[in-house]
Amino acid sequence: LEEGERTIDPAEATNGTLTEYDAKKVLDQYDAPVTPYELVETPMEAKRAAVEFDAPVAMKAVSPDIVHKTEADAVALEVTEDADDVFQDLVENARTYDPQARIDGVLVSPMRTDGIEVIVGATSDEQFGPVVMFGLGGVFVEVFEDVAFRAAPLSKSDARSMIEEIDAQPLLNGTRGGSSVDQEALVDVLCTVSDLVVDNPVVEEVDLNPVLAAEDGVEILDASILLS
Amino acid sequence: LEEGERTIDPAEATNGTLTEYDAKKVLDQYDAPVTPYELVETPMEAKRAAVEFDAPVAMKAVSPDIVHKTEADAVALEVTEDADDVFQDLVENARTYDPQARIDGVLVSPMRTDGIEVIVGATSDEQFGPVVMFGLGGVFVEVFEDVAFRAAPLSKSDARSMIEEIDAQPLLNGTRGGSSVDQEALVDVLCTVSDLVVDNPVVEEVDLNPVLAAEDGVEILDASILLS
Amino acid sequence: MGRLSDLFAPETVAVVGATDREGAVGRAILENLRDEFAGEVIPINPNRDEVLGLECYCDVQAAPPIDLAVVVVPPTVVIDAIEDIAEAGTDDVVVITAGFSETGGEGAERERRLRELAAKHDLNVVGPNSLGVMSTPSSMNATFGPEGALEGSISFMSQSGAFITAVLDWANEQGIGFQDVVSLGNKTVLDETDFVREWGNDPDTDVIIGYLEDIDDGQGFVRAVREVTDDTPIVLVKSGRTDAGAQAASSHTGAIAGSERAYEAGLEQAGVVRATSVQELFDYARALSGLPEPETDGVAVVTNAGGPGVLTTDAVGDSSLRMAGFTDETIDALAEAMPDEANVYNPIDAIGDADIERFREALDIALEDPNVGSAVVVSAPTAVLQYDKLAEVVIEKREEHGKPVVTCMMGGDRARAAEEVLREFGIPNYFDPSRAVAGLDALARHRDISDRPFDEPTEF
Amino acid sequence: MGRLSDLFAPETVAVVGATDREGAVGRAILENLRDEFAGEVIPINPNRDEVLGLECYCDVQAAPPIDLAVVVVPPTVVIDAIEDIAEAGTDDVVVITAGFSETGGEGAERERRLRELAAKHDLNVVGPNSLGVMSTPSSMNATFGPEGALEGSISFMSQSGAFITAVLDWANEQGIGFQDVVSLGNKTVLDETDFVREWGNDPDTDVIIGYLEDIDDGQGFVRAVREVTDDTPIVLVKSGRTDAGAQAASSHTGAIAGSERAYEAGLEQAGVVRATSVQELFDYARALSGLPEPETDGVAVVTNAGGPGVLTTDAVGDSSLRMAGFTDETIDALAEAMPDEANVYNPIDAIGDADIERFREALDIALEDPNVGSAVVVSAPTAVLQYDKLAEVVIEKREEHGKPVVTCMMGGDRARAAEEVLREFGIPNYFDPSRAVAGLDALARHRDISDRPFDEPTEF
Ligand SMILES: CC(C)(COP(=O)(O)OP(=O)(O)OC[C@H]1O[C@@H](n2cnc3c(N)ncnc32)[C@H](O)[C@@H]1OP(=O)(O)O)[C@@H](O)C(=O)NCCC(=O)NCCS
Ligand SMILES: CC(C)(COP(=O)(O)OP(=O)(O)OC[C@H]1O[C@@H](n2cnc3c(N)ncnc32)[C@H](O)[C@@H]1OP(=O)(O)O)[C@@H](O)C(=O)NCCC(=O)NCCS
Ligand SMILES: [Ca+2]
Ligand SMILES: [Ca+2]
Repeated sequence: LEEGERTIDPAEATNGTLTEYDAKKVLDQYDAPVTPYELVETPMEAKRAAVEFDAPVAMKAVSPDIVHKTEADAVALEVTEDADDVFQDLVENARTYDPQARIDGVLVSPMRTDGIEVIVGATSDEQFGPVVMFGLGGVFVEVFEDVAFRAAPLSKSDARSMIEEIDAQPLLNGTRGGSSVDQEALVDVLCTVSDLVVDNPVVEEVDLNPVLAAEDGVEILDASILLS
Repeated sequence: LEEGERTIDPAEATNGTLTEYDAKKVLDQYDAPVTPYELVETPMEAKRAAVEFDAPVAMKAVSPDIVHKTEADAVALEVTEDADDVFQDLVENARTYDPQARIDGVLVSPMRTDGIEVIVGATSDEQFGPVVMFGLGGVFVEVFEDVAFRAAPLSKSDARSMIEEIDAQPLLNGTRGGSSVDQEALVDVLCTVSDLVVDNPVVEEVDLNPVLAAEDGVEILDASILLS
Repeated sequence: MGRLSDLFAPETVAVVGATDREGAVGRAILENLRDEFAGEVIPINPNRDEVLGLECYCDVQAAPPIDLAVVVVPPTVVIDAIEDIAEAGTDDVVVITAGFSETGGEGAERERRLRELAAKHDLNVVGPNSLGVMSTPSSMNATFGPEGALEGSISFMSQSGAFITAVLDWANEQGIGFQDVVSLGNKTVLDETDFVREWGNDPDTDVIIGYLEDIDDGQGFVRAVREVTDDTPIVLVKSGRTDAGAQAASSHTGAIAGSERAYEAGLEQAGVVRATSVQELFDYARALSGLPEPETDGVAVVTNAGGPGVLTTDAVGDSSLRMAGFTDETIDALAEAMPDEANVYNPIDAIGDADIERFREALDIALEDPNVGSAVVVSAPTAVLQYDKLAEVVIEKREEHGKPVVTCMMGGDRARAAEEVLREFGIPNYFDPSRAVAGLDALARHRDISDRPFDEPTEF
Repeated sequence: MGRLSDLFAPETVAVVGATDREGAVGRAILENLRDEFAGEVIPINPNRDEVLGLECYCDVQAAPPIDLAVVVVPPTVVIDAIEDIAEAGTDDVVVITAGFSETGGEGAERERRLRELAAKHDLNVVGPNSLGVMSTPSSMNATFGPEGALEGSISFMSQSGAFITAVLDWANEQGIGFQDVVSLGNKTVLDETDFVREWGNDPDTDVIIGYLEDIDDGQGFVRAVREVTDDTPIVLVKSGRTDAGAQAASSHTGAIAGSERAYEAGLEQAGVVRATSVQELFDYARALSGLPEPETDGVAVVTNAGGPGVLTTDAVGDSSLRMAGFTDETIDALAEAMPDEANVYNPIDAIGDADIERFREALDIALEDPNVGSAVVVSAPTAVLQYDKLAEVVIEKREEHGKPVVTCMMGGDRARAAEEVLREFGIPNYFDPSRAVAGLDALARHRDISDRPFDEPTEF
């Protein structure tokens, strides 16, 4: 990847939103630690992917027309067997939710649960341009608004200071008996989001939620990118 | 119960600590909402109690000599069958942990999991006398020290203001989709602890942890009382 | 006046250990009393017949009846001296002498004997290790500090004598006056709870302020404050808030540091308005002693200065108050009265060329609005605005509408004269918008304390 | 001096719209310039031959060469007037006239034309809607405010003209001086980023302070601040912090409110020392302009006043600093030098009868300790302590040890004279212990900003 190269083709986006699959492909270009994923187009492929990923897996229907996948009942977690049947259920649910929806397939990923949920995001500010955001998942962002912001482009020390700034920071240090999560890997994810928004002025919002942070690294479980 | 009547016989306490069973009996005198419990002395009694409580049940060995029951492996949760065997395991573990320990039996209670964990306590302050404490369980008290204190005796409005004071208060209002917990029932528990410490100057510390707060009331799951 | 009337309103004061030795504490106290005190001053000293021109008695027995004895003899003879005083029938004693529990060992034993003596004779003892007491209605300055106090309605207790001297020089310059002042010292007998009760019953004390390092009887203090705070707000700096501070406080007066969490809870429960700095203490006290409490939390801001107006709005956002939303009538009336460029929404920006009449109209319209509970007048100096005239307008409108108004007339010399006029009518002027809003906020906090449903504890 | 040398150090200043009409803005500016300005002042007005005794030119073409033009003609003719100025070869223009984008419609169109004109002729334009500019080395007061500024090393920008007038009167009384002062107005051409760069390059500006309601180009501002902040600390009040304040700010100057979270992040990232009140702004600026930065966070407190000493300790506990733990040598030396009743642990309580010599020794020993990065001297007035002498001791020991020292000499009049002496040596005196500690804290915050590893962003 060339420095400053545009990595998003605005033409790819429908409704101004990249599908989870497209968003993850963009992140791959930055070598971001996205949980392995495969877009499958048939029930049999789903079954094979589930085996290859060493089920349980997470499965989600991918459609440029469906933003709220959970609302559409187009998500299945902890799938251990019959991934082919689940494929069909998800596609059917998506169709029922929006008969006009184009459906690209189903995204299959191994299930992950170990680690602390964090949220990494970016929005665009009138005066400061793109601004990167960091917080812990669950009640911390939603209820306590315990988030840190910095204007992009981010240096590594900016990213580190964001992690230090939030009130919930002690939880990342393994205060509750656990061990400290890999904070340098988090720093890299923050810098990746910074690069992504700087390279692509067309990006209005990035939302990596959740990102699972553990002792031995972090993984981006879900991603969405909104274009202006 | 007469107003101001002493409800704790200091002679009952060994090592200055009431057993969980004795602590719960004291709370019963104040009509506090303690989860039902029974002290059983034989495996067969344990089995019967588990059935009567509509298993799963929680089982804990009761000994005036063992303060740290979990450390002694003297606690079993989610017991659905073979409560008699569990009884024997717990007693054996307690014996192994402290061969000299007097063992009063095993406390059986129905399992409870629904609700938000809160902590209600009291300590004694040099200048203010007994001081009542309130906070949310888990990281809120342990990591964020998000607790409210008031000097006993507590009025109901004191107790209400404690609940309003903590940062995590929104969680009790059902911010995360759930419904608001029964805060008046929490007020009553706080006032009960206040009564208890005012009635019994011999009490050095009270720790009701956890107390489960739900929409339709609260329940005290575990209790310990330390005497001076 | 309450139980301690002989302490704050004695007719005769004896200085036991009075001397004219240059630099002696006993001389400083006698001088301070002699210069101003409305009553009689009686020096006691076995070694002198006359001190500073006053007839001196060898002991209290020989002297005329004494209401208040100020004791300034060395520690070795202090207990005997107090015993003599008690036997002569004087109940009120201020002990200046240091060398009690704060020095440990022998001193602690001395303190124990003082406590016994006081109990036996039912003495009201201030100190030991005290700077003394003052009461302005009789111009009594029974301290050895370099400054007396101006008359006012604030009563002031301090666990540090130096805190009193540090503050009085400044308060005199600012025109802040006091009713009674007491240096609590070691609080062997009389403590903060006694003075809360005393001043709570004193109709001439509008506000009680204090600097405390510890509280002797937490539960008693909570009860006392609860009883008086409705009528007489109590503003306290309780130091030793931080771990470092608590350690420092305990080495300072030998105070046993209770847990800050317990203090915080107790003071909140009692209904104390807590301040964390000297400035806040007086900023709050000035508002509480001169102004009524707001009935609603909506604040109106009236200004000729855009930027300071925005800062005031930020300060309101930070406080427990909120910017008032004006009624349509208010907005129409303002639009009618103000020039086109003015902002008629809150904050009202009457713009830079606002003269006194425009301020008068803006303030009048704002205070008329039922959504407005209080107002801040914020001004920058301009060629068309006389601050002393503005002060008159503020006083007039404040009284007319019966709502609290504070000012933030920014500037140096220019603001001083106006400040004096305002002060006479109980209106504090603050240099900084954030302090002005904090003053109003203290009023609202005290209103909430008074409104609190004080249902009885389940048991007491 | 940087790019804007003709703005702050012009030799000739024209007032376009100069008049002697009583009460006119164009008269006030001319008077302010005429009274003090070291260079030449040229009135421009087609309707007059002479204004206030100065020869008046009908237009800029007819006048001698002009470095800086201050424009105070009505909005309808302002664009033409500036075009004339540009064509006459003058690049630096201050536009006082209001009635631009802040009034919408026609005004916005006028502002667009001004921007075009400036781009075409490469003009440095301050304003429009500005109070003007000042620069003290040449005694230039090209504003219509009622007060000039004292000379000093703080440069000051403000998005509110009233903020400047409100502050100057007070600053003059306090003896706080300035290098340059600029009222930014609508920031059509020159904005905060330009002045950060200008003053960052100006060796005579030690500290930049500002009152801002918005920032035009967030990213550019962050870059500019990062480049200069090591040498030249920047202290800002950014108003509109709260929702209510942001709304008020946008109605005040038509500023578009960005999200406060973004501002907070950007200012933090840039390395701005942020203040939330006028008092903090100057408390921080005074410390940053006169004192070195502490090498370690340990603070020593030296006092003759127990209570205020404890309050200072609390304030240290609240700050990012901490109370220094003394070495054994320090404690031994203090025990040797101080009386038995003194506290030789930190805070050093030299007790009430401490004279100047005891303060000298205590401060000397404390500053010698390697664990001590800075010190606060806290004093209450006593009979044995002269504040002016104490000031001399503080100055001597501060310079000898090269560590920052601030004072909190409490009191009114008594403290004023000492304050003046201290000020000359860059040592701020604060009335309140918490403000004194906040001053030291600002030094440490700026040190941390300078120490920050400014690794380049992964991309820029
Ligand atoms: C009380 C204190 C000031 C006395 O110190 P002092 O003035 O040096 O003591 P002296 O021995 O000179 O005694 C004072 C006078 O009392 C006289 N005196 C002694 N015994 C007496 C008695 N029983 N009755 C009356 N007078 C007596 C002495 O003769 C002396 O007078 P003189 O100078 O005319 O001879 C000193 O002990 C002290 O405690 N200082 C600290 C005070 C302080 O800091 N308080 C806390 C403030 S926050
Ligand atoms: C700029 C402003 C002050 C002019 O108002 P004014 O003084 O009433 O305007 P006038 O029409 O009297 O014009 C001023 C002088 O300029 C003269 N003038 C007009 N056109 C001129 C020109 N092209 N060149 C030079 N002078 C000219 C006028 O003849 C008049 O002088 P006179 O009184 O001797 O006849 C006013 O328009 C304004 O903007 N006021 C607000 C300023 C402000 O608040 N700024 C923000 C501060 S934070
Ligand atoms: Ca009263
Ligand atoms: Ca510089």
